[in-house]
Amino acid sequence: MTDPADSPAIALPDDDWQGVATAAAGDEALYLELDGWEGPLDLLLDLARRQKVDLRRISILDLVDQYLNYIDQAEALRLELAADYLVMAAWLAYLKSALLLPREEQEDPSPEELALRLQLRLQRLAAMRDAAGRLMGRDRLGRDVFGRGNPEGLRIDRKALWQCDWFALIQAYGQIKARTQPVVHLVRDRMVMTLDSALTRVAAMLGVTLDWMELKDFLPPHADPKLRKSALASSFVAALELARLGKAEMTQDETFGPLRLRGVRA
Amino acid sequence: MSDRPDDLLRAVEAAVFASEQPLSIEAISLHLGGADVRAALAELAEHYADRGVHLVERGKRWHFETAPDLAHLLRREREEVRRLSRAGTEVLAIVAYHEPVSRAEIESIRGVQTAKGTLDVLMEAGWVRIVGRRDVPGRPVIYATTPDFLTHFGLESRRDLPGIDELRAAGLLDPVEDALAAAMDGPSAETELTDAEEDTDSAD
Amino acid sequence: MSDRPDDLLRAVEAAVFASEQPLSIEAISLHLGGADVRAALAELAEHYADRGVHLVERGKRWHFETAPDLAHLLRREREEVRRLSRAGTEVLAIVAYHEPVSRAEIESIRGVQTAKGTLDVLMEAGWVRIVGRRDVPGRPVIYATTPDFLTHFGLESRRDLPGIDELRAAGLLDPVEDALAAAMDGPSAETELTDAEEDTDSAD
Repeated sequence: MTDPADSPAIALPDDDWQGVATAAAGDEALYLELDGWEGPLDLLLDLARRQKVDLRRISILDLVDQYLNYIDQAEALRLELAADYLVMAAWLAYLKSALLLPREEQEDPSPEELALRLQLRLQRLAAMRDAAGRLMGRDRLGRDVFGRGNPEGLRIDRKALWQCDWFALIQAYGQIKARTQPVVHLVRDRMVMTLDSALTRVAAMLGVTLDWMELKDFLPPHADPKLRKSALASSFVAALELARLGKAEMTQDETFGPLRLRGVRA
Repeated sequence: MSDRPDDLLRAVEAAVFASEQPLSIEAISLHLGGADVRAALAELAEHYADRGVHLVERGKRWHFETAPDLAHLLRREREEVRRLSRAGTEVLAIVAYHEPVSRAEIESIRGVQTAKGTLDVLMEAGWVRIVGRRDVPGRPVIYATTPDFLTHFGLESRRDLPGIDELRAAGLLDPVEDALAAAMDGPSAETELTDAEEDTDSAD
Repeated sequence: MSDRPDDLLRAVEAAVFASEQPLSIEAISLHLGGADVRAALAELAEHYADRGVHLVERGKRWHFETAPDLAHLLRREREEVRRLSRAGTEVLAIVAYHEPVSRAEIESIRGVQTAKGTLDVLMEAGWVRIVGRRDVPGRPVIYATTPDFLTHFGLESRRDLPGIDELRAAGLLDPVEDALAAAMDGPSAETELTDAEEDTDSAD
């Protein structure tokens, strides 16, 4: 791999954490804090830093040994270890044995790749930890530098600019008028044939003939179309009434077919 | 521009700037290890005298404030376009067609109680003003439209407001049914129209 | 001591001085009737560079603050700045150097789950905000820093983050997978590195 430029960001001072509190409470369910370590990767990074070599040149085998020793010690002290630490220990033990096995028996992914992956992760975590330390060490507003203590403030006075247009105005007036006008309901005088006159007319016509007649033949001829509707309705009701009284018979061959009726002689 | 101010001057400047209250000479001095800050304050006050910010002493306490001649910059008016509400439009229309008109009269024409705020908004907008009191018991305030109203709505005079028959011709009387509209062609509509027109004329 | 600063300069000085928040160039200009204030800001920044109070730009917004070298005099009992947990500082750094970044990405760098409260504290402080969702399955929320973050830490822009150029050049801001791919296959590794460097250049 190409040699990355030497950078202060990945140089690893022993302690750049002064002034930073230890991990917040409330995370206990997720990991056990061993002397303030936040998880196995954090512990590994700390062990790596103790080797005092550049993380890019660190011996992963040494690191694995140190981690496994640490876990052994913790178990010897009967410290309860979070599952994360044990999972990492198991994985590192596997990695160690794979690194020590002859090359031909390697599976995919190769142990070298796994070791490199771990190394890269440690580098990234170290870089961010270092960056965090440098960020926190900056001159901070409200701690090292201060804004104006008592600013007058800039004020923005909001003024409403009311909008309404001519059409909305006259439309509103029209609607008030339409709404508040006294409402008068008028029913137009229409020509109707009353039930009584229909009854008289149909009964009289039934007395004249014994043949079946269609209902429409009972309507007054040349009637105004508006009167015709009324006459049809009244004549139909009159026919029903006469049938009920036994004075007429009605027949209809099909639905909506012509309705015929004739008189019944007593 | 000038040579770098000395450290005491800079410290006094920063201390007064950062303080949440005006500071007495003693308080400033206390911050700065007991140094004598009088000369520094005098020099700073002189430096800032021409600037947008002044260092001033008020009741033996020092603070920075913006230059009095720039105070108007610290407030800014922002105009927000707001649409007149339906109720506002109706009340405005009634004032325009019937002015001068009292609030009770507006309510009787609208058939709805008129919230006090509605007339306030119309007065804030500059379209309606109080023109006096009606000479009846209770002496209610009466309202009329303003010249700004005519300007805003593009009217030469209130005579330009369409009459009832024109509104109807434009379909703005918005009847519910044709039959109903036809039925309303009765005598009462005619009367209203005449009233409205008379009002308009007399107001001019 | 010096010739009187012109009116625009004084007005810009007063407006930024009076404001309770850092102001963008647009906001200052709006207060001053739309004037172009860039030159005035540059001149003021230069004038104040030697003084006890500095005019600084942070995330495209301007404000006055006390000179950093006077911190020892002003620090007093004003230790109100919240102390961030170690997890908090790490998460903040990861967001700042990698933004925009999802919670899963933060966790993969730190190797531990991030307690719910950690991001909340950073958002409550006003330093981190949600800027959208990543267009991948699950559409995770992504986080980035705010202008207030830059203001608080005295950064003109994210480019001023300590060591960010070196970190980028060393590939330490790239995902592990990319670095792994680069390291595993030789020739393409060269290409990847070149790409990364080009990215860096174009980003600046």
